[in-house]
Amino acid sequence: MRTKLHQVGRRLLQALPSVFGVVVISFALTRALPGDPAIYFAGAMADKESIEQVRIALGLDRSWLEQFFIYVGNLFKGDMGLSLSTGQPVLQELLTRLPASLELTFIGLGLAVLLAVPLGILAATHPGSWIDHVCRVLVTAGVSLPTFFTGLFLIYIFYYLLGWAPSPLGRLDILYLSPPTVTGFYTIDSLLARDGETFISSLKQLILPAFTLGLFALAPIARMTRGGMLGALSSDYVRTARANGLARATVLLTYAFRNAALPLLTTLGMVFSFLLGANVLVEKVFSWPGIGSFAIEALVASDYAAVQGFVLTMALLFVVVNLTIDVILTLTDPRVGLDD
Amino acid sequence: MDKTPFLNVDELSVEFRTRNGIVQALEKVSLHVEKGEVLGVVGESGSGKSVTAYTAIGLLDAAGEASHGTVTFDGMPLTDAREADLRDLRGREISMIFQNPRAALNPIRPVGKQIEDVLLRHVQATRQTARDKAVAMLKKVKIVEPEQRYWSYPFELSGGMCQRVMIAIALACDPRLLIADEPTTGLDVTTQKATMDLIRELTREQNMSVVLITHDLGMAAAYCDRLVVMQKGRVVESAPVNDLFAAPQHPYTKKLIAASPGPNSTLEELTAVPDEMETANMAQPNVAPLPKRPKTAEPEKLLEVIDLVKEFPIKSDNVSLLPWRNNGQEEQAFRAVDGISFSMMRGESLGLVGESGCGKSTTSNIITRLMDPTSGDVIFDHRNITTHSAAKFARLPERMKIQMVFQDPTESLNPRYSARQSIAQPLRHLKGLRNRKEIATKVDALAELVGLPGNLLDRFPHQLSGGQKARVGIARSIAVDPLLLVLDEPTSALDVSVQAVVLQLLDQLKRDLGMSYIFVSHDLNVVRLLCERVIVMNRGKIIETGTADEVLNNPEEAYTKTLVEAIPHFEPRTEIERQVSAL
Amino acid sequence: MTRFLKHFRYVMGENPVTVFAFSLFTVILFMGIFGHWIAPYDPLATNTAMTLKPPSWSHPFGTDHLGRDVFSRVIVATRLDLGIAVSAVALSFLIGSALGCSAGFWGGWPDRIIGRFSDTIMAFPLFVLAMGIVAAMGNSVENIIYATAIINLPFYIRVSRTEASVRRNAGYVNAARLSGCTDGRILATQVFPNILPPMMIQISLNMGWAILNAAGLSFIGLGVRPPDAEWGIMVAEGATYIVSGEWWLALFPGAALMTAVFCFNLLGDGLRDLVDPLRRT
Amino acid sequence: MRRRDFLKTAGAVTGASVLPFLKFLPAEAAGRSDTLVVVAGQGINSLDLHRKGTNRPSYQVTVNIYDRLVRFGVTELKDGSLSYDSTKIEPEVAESWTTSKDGKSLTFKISPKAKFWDGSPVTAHDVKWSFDRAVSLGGFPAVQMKAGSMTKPEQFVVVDDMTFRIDLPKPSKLTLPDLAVPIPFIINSKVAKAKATEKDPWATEYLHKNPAGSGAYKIARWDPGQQFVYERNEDWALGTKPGVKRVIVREVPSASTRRALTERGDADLYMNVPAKDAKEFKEGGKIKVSGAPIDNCLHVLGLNLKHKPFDNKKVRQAIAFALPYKEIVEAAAYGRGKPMYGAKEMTPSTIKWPQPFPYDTDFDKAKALLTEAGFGKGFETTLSYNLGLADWQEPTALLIQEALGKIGIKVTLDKIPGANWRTAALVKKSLPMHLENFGGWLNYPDYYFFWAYKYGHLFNSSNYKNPEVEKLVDETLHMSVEDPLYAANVMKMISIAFEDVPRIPLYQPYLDSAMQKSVEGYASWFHRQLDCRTISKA
Repeated sequence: MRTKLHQVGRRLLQALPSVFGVVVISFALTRALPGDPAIYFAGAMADKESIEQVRIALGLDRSWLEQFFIYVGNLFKGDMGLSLSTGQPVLQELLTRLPASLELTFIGLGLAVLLAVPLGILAATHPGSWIDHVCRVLVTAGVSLPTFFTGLFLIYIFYYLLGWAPSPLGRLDILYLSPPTVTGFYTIDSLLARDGETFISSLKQLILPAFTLGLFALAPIARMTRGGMLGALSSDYVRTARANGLARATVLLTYAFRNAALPLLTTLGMVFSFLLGANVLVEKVFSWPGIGSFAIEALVASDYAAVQGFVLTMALLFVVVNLTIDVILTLTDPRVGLDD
Repeated sequence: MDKTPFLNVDELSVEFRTRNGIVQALEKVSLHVEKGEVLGVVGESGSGKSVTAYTAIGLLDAAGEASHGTVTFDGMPLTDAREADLRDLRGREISMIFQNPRAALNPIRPVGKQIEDVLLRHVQATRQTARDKAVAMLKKVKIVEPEQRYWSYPFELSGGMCQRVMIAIALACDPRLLIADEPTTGLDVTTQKATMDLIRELTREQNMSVVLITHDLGMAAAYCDRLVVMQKGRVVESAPVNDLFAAPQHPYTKKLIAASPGPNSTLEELTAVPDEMETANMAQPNVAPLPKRPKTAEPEKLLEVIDLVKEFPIKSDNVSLLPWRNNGQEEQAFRAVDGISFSMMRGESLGLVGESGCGKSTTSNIITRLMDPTSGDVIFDHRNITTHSAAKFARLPERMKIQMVFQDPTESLNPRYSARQSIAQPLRHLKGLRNRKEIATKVDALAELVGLPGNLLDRFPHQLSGGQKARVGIARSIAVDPLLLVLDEPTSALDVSVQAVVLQLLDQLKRDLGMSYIFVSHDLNVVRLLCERVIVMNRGKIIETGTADEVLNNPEEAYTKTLVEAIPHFEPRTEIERQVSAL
Repeated sequence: MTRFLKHFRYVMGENPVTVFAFSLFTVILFMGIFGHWIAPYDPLATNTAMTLKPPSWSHPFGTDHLGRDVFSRVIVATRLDLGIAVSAVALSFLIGSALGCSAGFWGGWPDRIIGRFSDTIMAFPLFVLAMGIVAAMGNSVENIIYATAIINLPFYIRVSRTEASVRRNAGYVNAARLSGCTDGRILATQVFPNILPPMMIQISLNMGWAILNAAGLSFIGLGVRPPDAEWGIMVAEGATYIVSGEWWLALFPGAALMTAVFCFNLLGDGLRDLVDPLRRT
Repeated sequence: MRRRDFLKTAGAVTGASVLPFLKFLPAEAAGRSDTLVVVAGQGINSLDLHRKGTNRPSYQVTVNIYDRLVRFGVTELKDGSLSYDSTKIEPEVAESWTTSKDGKSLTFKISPKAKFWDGSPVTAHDVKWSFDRAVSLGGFPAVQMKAGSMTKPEQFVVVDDMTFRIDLPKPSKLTLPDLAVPIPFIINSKVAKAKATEKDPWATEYLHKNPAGSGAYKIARWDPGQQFVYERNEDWALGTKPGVKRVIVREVPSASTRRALTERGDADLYMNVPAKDAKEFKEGGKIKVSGAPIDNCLHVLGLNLKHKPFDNKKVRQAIAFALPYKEIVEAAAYGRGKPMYGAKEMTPSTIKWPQPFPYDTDFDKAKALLTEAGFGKGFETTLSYNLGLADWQEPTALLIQEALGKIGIKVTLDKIPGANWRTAALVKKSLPMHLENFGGWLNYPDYYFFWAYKYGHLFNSSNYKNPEVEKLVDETLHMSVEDPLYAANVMKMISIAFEDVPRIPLYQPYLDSAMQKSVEGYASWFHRQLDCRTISKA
């Protein structure tokens, strides 16, 4: 266990250079964005003088290098700066918005897993058959549409035409107020507050965006499940299990799927990070108050502090997700830690 | 006992659907096993031994189908049985153990649990007793500290231990029939023997019937009562073991017996019976179109290895969290080659023998300069070739003089290169030939030299048989007339009959071209055929050196002795006598 | 060549989905090459008398808000989309596999640096990185291609790195060393061609992804410049018309886009089988 | 430990934005006769208009929760919809005011009915502090105050608690109307001063999130990026009591979702409807559309004189003759724009502004002018437009591109993201050809010319420089409308604009808002924001 702890620690250290890289690149990238933040910040009709005042106030008159060190210094103090477009500290924005994105992504990923894993197993148990082909075509169709298009179409059909879905207005219907914040996940918070109505409402709001997002994750998960299961099913140990007359379910689940699940877990980590990034468009379509929609607006508005903060948060999340996956892997796979 | 045999396979035919249409894997195969009998099924790869076993217990994969014939077990028909019934039968009545035991165990499940799975499935134990029973089984297969090993994962156990676990799983429910499919392939010779002895001991105890599937005639001879010889999906001969060896009836059996090298056989004997399959489309490797190298009058030192050491760093988990500190003083290293020295003469053949992990392959890789030694020198043809790094060596003229034949002919050929391209590669890069015609002529000549029919030259590796691939590999290695050819287990992936032909080819080439060989192998019997002198290695050190016959017949060191003894021989009579005396 | 054709026929025969994908690809390719001649109208010509007309015989896909013929625009857009997908993927494939192969083959510090580099890119939210790059460099087709190529890089680096490190000590690589090949040559002739089959899957996935990416960029206004016809921007613009009932504006380009992405994604297995020598008879 | 910190911060965030008196929206709000749900594309980013970086949607907060000394009256238009009346100035916090004889000082009598939310009366001290703040903080507020000739705190004098005086360097017709724009709102200075710090003497940090006013509405809740809620101030006595108790303004970035919400009746009011939706709502008949042409506002094509060949008047005129005006009004404005082309005479006959320019689509004339200017073979240029306004600018740009192609001018389109737009178009003024949409808050032609035709001024993105215009604008800007010279000067200005066309007007846009039939009393305002005080629901 000690060595496993060490491994986790080492992974953390290994992630540091990438996080630093992200800080540098995002800094450089946001400086390269067109538009002068001072002009934007000074507001409409500001004259030259007030623009200069703003420039100095924001520290934009200093050299890039100086700005960078100030930025990094502030980061260590937990200060990500102020978002120009929303007027809130970036950190606070991200903290309120992150749970929204995470909740959406989790549910989307959960939906995808629920659908894709059985499909993948089904395909793997009938390789080359029409079932296999149908599964492949189905999940591929899922990734073939731009998410915003799927989202808008779903809204059009299920909200506008049929009226089944609630209005696509973010996390709760207009009439509900957010439950007292504990985790920031409305579904969990409303349950904690024993507020069934809000829970149902927040769940209803989640369905369409989560489905839109999940569609996108079907293909990689199903593909990975299928591949892993095919490998496991043709492996020697499954043959052993079958030769020993173990029940079909035991062979399929305890022997084959558990082994196939390990690489799948890594894929899930990747897919999660990917979805977290990809849901920017879904958030925009569904007026979801997550960090993705925040980032889009920030980027279009050249709101550099917000963009940097967002990118950094995502990078940290990426590291955390991968680390979590690593930890789960080390806990479930006895072999991990021997090689590498 | 009733009249129908215990396990009866009657005119069984199996077909596989493949991309090239339907392939007949078994053609009316009939065999039977009596109670308490050990039946050996021998044959080379592709002969249908395993397919027979798989079909019998219903493990055939989806592409295969039993098209004809029946299999009955204790009177119960298996070919038409429902999958559910078969499932009840497997592990309970009929068990199977496989080759490559480490892969055959679930890598992420403690071995004890895997034994329990079987026990619980066949209601041989309750949840409460399963653990104890599993531990008892581990004990039974002579695993030390069974309580601790119960929680071990396959990767934590050695190959031999894994095979013991496999045996424990297979025998957990006291089945009446055990099918062992090449149970010792991939294990070291000494482990092989221990494993087989264990199987024999346990099955005899229960008076179990055993089907031993093997390609190794020696092993079959040592452990079986009766043998069935299979070839291309057909049973060609079936006889009690001593009859079979004393008077083989079928030509294929004769060829097999002849091709299996024994302690006293000679190269000529190995191929005494011609192989119709290989010869059918293969030219005889008799012409020698290359000019013979004039033999130097006095023997001259070709290679001298001085105090060679190769260390590999061990990746320990105990490194400090700070990356710049983990390369501190206490870095651990594993010495794969631990200060060995030897020399060889021009024209000599030297055998390098040892079990896996003894450092023989590392040594040969250093000599061929594919790897840099940690310390020590290799003097080749009066020049120290270790002064250049492996990466730079490719461009030195010495590169041409040391060539190598690899262990796995499949893996050593670029799957995207045709045979011709593979053989031409050294010609282009080492000899600098550019002219297409010239290269083509040269490649044709080489192919002829190694007995590879010209029409195969444009095929890709996966379209060639194992023997043909081996020939391509050899042709490639001799293309630039090397002085020294390092043969790294060149025949270990080949069937015996093919091995025999390849060995003979190598011998002929050596004589014709005057090359020197370093022959790396785990099989003393094979080494003996080709080499005058043998070096036995163990754990990176040289244990014993001497002429091949000396080492094989009169080993001095204890290790060499066990090594020699572990090789299954087939001298059926003496074997029977031994068994009788044992009883 | 005949051998390739035979192999091609075989691969097709193996998998009906692949046949479907390849026929679709042929159609798309045809449109990409001859689209400008097939299109019944000038894709850029506006006609304010004919705005937002639903599909009819004269305009099978209807007209857009400026009276342009959607059918012609969808057809003509094929070339641009195909161009974006192919060039973005080609770029990242070439650079990524070169970097990844070297990293996997030699190991050591180049490996570490390349590894860190790809980790860093991976740690970015990729779509936002693409947005950032396009926003910073300006929204032109080239920049969309560069941005797409950059965010795809780490995938190629990863795949090729793993595959190359598996093969660095393969028998045939050692054999090539013995044949006097330098490392560079080995990398180019022995390692690289053999990692093509697994890369093919990646390529096909990324082709589709490149188009989706361009579409996403268009949706937030960072896509191809008007008036050029491009599916993504047409869907993005059309999407705002769905609610007002002008469904054809988004549906047809959306269907074209989906077909193309779908086709690229399905193409992967077939492509892999085509370049895999082991599948050759 | 990290987790707990995280939770604490997250809790604090929502806590800060929710004022104590409202924890839950009552469930019966479902009936909603007293609740108005508004959907908007962009959310507010501050509750303080004086703060730097405050965005346009935030202006409405100031309008609804603060009071000013005076306000514009509301009038009914011909089509029955309501609009502000630029000619009518009504009392708000000031119950009356007088102008000195020389016109250089305005004295306001503060109404005793004006009470801040905390119950304290609004005094002249509060007004002075607020006005001082508006001119001191710089940026947009200072600029807007300057338009009313208010630049220094010394100009604001507390005569007594309930009397307030503004001193002007010279009389100006713009001062009084400028007091009715959102900027000079009155803050509860006692509350604000208590929160002021040495570094932040104007309490910008506090007022950014915590309003302290006297207005008809209070902010009940603000979830940045999602919504904010107005709650009626029951004690407000400076006008008719607002008809709606609660207003929820929800941020919905996607325009089609806004439309869907409105059509399905989930939203009561949809401000700033794109022209196409407005037209279709109108045709559909289910949704009420209230809209009027925006005063003093034009959508124009700007030609930058610093870029050749736009320095050539003939080229500009040629382009003005080549623009597809009719198509633009039809396809880009969907008819929701007042045509600004096709006047018969090169000299204006009225001082009405905006008025049609004497140009119409005439390719022959355009071609002839171009040849005359020496560009018979045409030239290449770039037409830039603002991504944020793509809904009308993109189709317009495409139509212009095509039309100019017909007279040999090859146009490349360049879409510029919103943030960069201001920099490129207005501050650096570096775009050769671009679309622009300036509208002046104060409804005087000279005010428009001041911003858009005077060299160096913000909205003169064409770098137009004409000494005569400079002189005319300076003379006219503060001149009373009754002044006999006024009409002549304005006429002169307009005729120069006709002749020189640095800005080619395309049409005068409408401000359209869509609402359920139950919504009454909606008025459109020059600031294009929602003023919920007049609204009621049936």
